[in-house]
Amino acid sequence: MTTLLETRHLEMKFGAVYAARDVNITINEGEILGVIGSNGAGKTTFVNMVTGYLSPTSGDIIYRGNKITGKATRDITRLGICRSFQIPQLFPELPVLENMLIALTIAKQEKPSLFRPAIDRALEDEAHELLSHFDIDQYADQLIQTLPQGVRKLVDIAMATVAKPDLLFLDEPTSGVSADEKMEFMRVLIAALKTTKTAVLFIEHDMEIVEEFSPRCVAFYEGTILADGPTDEVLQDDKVREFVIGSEFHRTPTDAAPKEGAQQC
Amino acid sequence: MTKHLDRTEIGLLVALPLLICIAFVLPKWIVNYVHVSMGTGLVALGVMIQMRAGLVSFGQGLYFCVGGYAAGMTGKFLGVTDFFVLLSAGIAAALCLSFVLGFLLRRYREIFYAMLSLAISMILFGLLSSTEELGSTDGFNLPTASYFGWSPTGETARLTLYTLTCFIAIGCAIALNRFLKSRVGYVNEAIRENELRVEYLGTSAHNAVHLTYVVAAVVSAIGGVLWALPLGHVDPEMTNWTTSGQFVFVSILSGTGNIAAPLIGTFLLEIIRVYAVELSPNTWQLILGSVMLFTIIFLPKGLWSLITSKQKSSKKIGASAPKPGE
Amino acid sequence: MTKSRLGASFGSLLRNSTSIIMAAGIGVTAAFATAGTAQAEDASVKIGFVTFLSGGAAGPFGVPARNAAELMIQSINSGAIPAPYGTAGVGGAKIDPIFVDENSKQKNADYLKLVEKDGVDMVVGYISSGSCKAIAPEAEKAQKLTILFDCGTPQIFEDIVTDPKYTFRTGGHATMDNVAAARYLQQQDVSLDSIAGINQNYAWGQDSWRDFSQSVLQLKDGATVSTEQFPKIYAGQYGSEVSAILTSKPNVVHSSFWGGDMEAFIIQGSARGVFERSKVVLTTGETAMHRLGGQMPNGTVIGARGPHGDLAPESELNDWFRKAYFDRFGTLPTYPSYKMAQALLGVKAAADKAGSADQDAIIGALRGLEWEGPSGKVTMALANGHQAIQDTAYGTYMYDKDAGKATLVDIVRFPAECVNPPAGVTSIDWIKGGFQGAACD
Amino acid sequence: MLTAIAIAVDGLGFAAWLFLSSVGLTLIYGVMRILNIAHGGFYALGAYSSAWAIGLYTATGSPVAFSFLLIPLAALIAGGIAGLLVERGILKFMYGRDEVLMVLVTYAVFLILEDVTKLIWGTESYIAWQPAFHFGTVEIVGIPYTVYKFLIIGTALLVGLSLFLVLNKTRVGKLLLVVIEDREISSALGINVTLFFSVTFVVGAILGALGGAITAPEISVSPGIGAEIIVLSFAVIVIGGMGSIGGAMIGAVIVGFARAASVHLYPPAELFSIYLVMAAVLAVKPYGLFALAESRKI
Repeated sequence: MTTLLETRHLEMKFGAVYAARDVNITINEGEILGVIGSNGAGKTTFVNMVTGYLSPTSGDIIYRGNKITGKATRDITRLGICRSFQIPQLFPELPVLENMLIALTIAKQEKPSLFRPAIDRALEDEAHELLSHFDIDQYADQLIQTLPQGVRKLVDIAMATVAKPDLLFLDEPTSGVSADEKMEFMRVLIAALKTTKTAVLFIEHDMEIVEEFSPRCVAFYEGTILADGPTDEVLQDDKVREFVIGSEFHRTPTDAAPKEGAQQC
Repeated sequence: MTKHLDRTEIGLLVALPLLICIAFVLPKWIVNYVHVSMGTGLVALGVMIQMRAGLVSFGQGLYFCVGGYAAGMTGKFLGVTDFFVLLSAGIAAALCLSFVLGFLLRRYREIFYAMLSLAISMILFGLLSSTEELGSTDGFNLPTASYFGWSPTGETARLTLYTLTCFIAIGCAIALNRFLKSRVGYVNEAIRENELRVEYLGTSAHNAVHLTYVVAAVVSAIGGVLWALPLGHVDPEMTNWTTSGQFVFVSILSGTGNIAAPLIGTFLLEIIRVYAVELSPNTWQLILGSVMLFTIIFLPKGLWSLITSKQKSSKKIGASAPKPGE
Repeated sequence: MTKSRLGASFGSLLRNSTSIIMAAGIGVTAAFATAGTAQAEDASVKIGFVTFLSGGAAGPFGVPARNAAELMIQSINSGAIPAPYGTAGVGGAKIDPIFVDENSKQKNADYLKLVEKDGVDMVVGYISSGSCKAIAPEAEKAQKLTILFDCGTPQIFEDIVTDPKYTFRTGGHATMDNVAAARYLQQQDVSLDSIAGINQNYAWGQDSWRDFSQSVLQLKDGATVSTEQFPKIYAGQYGSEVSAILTSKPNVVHSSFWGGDMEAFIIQGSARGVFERSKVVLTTGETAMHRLGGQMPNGTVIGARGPHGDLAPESELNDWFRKAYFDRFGTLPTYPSYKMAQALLGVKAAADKAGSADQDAIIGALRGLEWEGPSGKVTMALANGHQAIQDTAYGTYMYDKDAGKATLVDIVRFPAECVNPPAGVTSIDWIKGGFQGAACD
Repeated sequence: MLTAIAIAVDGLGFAAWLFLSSVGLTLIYGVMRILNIAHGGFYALGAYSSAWAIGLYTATGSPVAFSFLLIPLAALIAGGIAGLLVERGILKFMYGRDEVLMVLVTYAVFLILEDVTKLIWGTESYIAWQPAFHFGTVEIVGIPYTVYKFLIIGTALLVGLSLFLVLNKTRVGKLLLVVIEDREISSALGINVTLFFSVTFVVGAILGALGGAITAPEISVSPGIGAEIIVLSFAVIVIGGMGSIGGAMIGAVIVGFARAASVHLYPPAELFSIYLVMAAVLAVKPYGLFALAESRKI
């Protein structure tokens, strides 16, 4: 298997607080990887750093053998790393279809013309097809702001896939999706993503989903990696059981620290 | 195929001969308001395309003024009277200035974009107001335009200029309609809605804003030239914040839904003002303010929404999928 | 498919345009309606009056001018003015006025609307020099008699319209205000060693200061400029400027401030002793003297942009005008009122002379005309008989505390030929050339 | 040295007036996110009513000392009534609308207020110099300054301090800070946001009127003064950071000193000194000196 992404000693400091410390993760092509950890453990910070939203205090991010540390978000996207968001980042006053069309227009790296219509029949068909993949084509004409959270999550993820990324980060894809729909939701999602050879890293709080969909799992705690390995082993790890899975139900004071709280949402 | 011309563009093309015809049908004074409204309307268009990206320029008068002054100075100091040279001078000046200033402004959003554009336009206002060579606040007069060596006078000159203005204004409107539907146009919509996502989709919001700023500047400068030539006069009031403010108000009142809206809105507002002044020369601002207030309360999406809401209801019956961007 | 889409587009376009076309239609019908009524009456002459009715220039200039217009129209129509203006109407026709706010972004379009839609026979107005510069060529193009009654820039007939046919200006231009101010100070033996200026940073202020300072430099060898302040128009707060003037210790402070700016400067300057430490000359001070009363420091040199207001010579006409104005509006007329009255009397004199209110008749008679206004003789001497010249005067302010009355003392009159450049010479060349050809008794 | 002292005193005097004239604007923006152009209208109303009241009062020949009371009183009544009418009568129906649209609404209100002012007081200017002259002058390095100027500086400090204390030391103030921080959360917490909006708007209007009322004795109150103050106070609060009271104070001081310096050192630049400063500050600090913290999106 070829290494797609590798981080070396990644560190992120907000004032005196470490949001990430010595984070070393390797992701291979086509791999599916679940990330667990309590709120404020540094999961989103990790994604933010790799996708260029945050510049790490120190450490390196290597993508396909090239250093991408500190590059702009848009450049990283063009290299084939995309992401979805915990809170969907969409164009709320526009219909779903137009959201997708904008994403598609931007993703086409053709020479842009100032005065040629960017959108034609073919592009619309492509957008509808993408929406069908995620089973949300019936919402195509509705405004984002009128949609339920679950559909928004799917649109958000669908938008992240239009550029046909090699590596896709999903930040809590099932948050906001009701408990009994979560499994079905993930099934649709993973099925849609499996059609391509995309490597997927998803952040998840529900251990059942992690067990079901990802063969490998990484556990974060207070900015560091607690465990990294096959999912069943990680979930059995004592430290993981104590600090991650256990703490899902009672927040420690550090978790409520405002800096990190703001970081999460 | 209609693939290349959307409804708005067909409408504009149909409007062109009608617009030219009214010069022969309607009384001269109304034609005159139509004429100057095309100039200021283009500036409102410039404001409107920036508004599509969520950016409100409170200093668009800057390019209105740059266009007018560049044309005027070309006439005054180089003795050129050719319409197309004067127009090119206005465009070139706006292009250069906006390209440079764009590097600064593209970093700003919301009220800060508004205030910074205002500050820059007011600096120009200050500079022009204290330049006696350019007539200070009184400004200076422009020559009567000639066309490739042909120098019409009197009524012929007026009609020639009017016809050309119609062509250029409609041409600009169609070009801008295309611009709004181009890739950059869609990126702008996306910037207005969620700039973070735009960056994550892999394109530079800064570049799109910069480009839009330049396009808006050029169209405003064209407006400035087209406004100044029939008037034969420019003064720094063109870049004063009150002038820029009016452009913003026209764009909001007309609505950003359609490219024709600001052009029509400019003219309508002008006519409302004329009648308000006639009705009550001492308190016309009160009437204008009330009209604006009622428009905003009852038509928050601008006057154009009167038209689109009608369309939507009729469309429901046809049950065709709404085309995006129309 | 193409066709049907096109058809649909047309249909919707037409439907959608209905409201717009209707709105425009209403406008057009209204336009024709008013134009029709205007043509029906022929014993009247319709005059468009354009002055500031809103904004900062309305209070000191626009409204007093409009008031004077209203008074004069009524008096002319009823024949209530003393001789030689005792006949009713202008050339037998009654004046039918229409007032327009000069505070507009589309001055030219508004002008054309007056001419085309309202069908006025002439336009009287324009206070700001910027307006005049824009309107003068428009008037020539529209071939409509247009009388500029107040604006001050000398450029109108020097650069803008060098061969006027339809444009007249019945007031003197600003050069004479400042030349006369300099001459007055010299005659009153005020030291001119060091002068300071505080003028608004726009054409009027810049021109005024340039004319005044250049005149002083001509009149007094070795005069120096201690500070030149150019605050923004309508700034209102002059604390820093007053400090700068006080620290530079000039003998004379010149200001062409007008309206609220001037009054604010008088209050802030007098409170801090500017008027005691230096001789202050206010070229438009007359508009404020009755309003400020005791608040205007004694000894201030005051002008009225011509021999208007308290500087006007005594005459039956002047007495009538002051009384009629005071009776009607409760205040004494200031120079904008005088200038408006002067313009309308000029029109009346010309029309009466020609015996007709016809445009060509008035133009023919007004060219080179000499008539008596409330402030004395006016002659259309310059620019082919299209630009008036007039004597001017300056005086020194004195407030009679017991009577509670403001007066002017040491009034000096300057003949028109003394403070105006001769025909064909631009103002600034004339001043810098040492006032060649000035005839000052 | 003389010039430096003069610049300092003049700058401070100008800054005090600027602060009083713009603090209401920044308060309203901070709490309601409305860039209130009608602020200029409130300023003019305050100036007119104070000049008018002082004129009526001094005409009776009563002691001038009491006329000082008329200034805050005029601001309170004029600003209070107008603010309440505008908020209850118009803005109330507009909350939640687009920020830009609100600018337009307040512009329309401003146009209406301009003409209403003209209908009430006419186009003649009003002069009420008595308070400005009452205490005479003090000399600083040989330049006389009116004592009234220092009263304005004192008032500005007092207003700034009171606002600081109210916002930071009282319960209501702290709740208001919560509203400023996050409107949605505060209404979820059961804070009556609508009431806060009403009160803030009226207080902002009164402060705007106070700016006009307190400077009325120094100037000639005439039509158009409201329009002048709008852009000036926008510049001040943009420099300081929109919505920040402390920022408005710093912004006022910066603009005040910049203007005084240009008057003393290079007068022709006075016309655009303020905009130059604004452009310079924004080029370095894009969101003003004390921008309100934006909560992170992701």
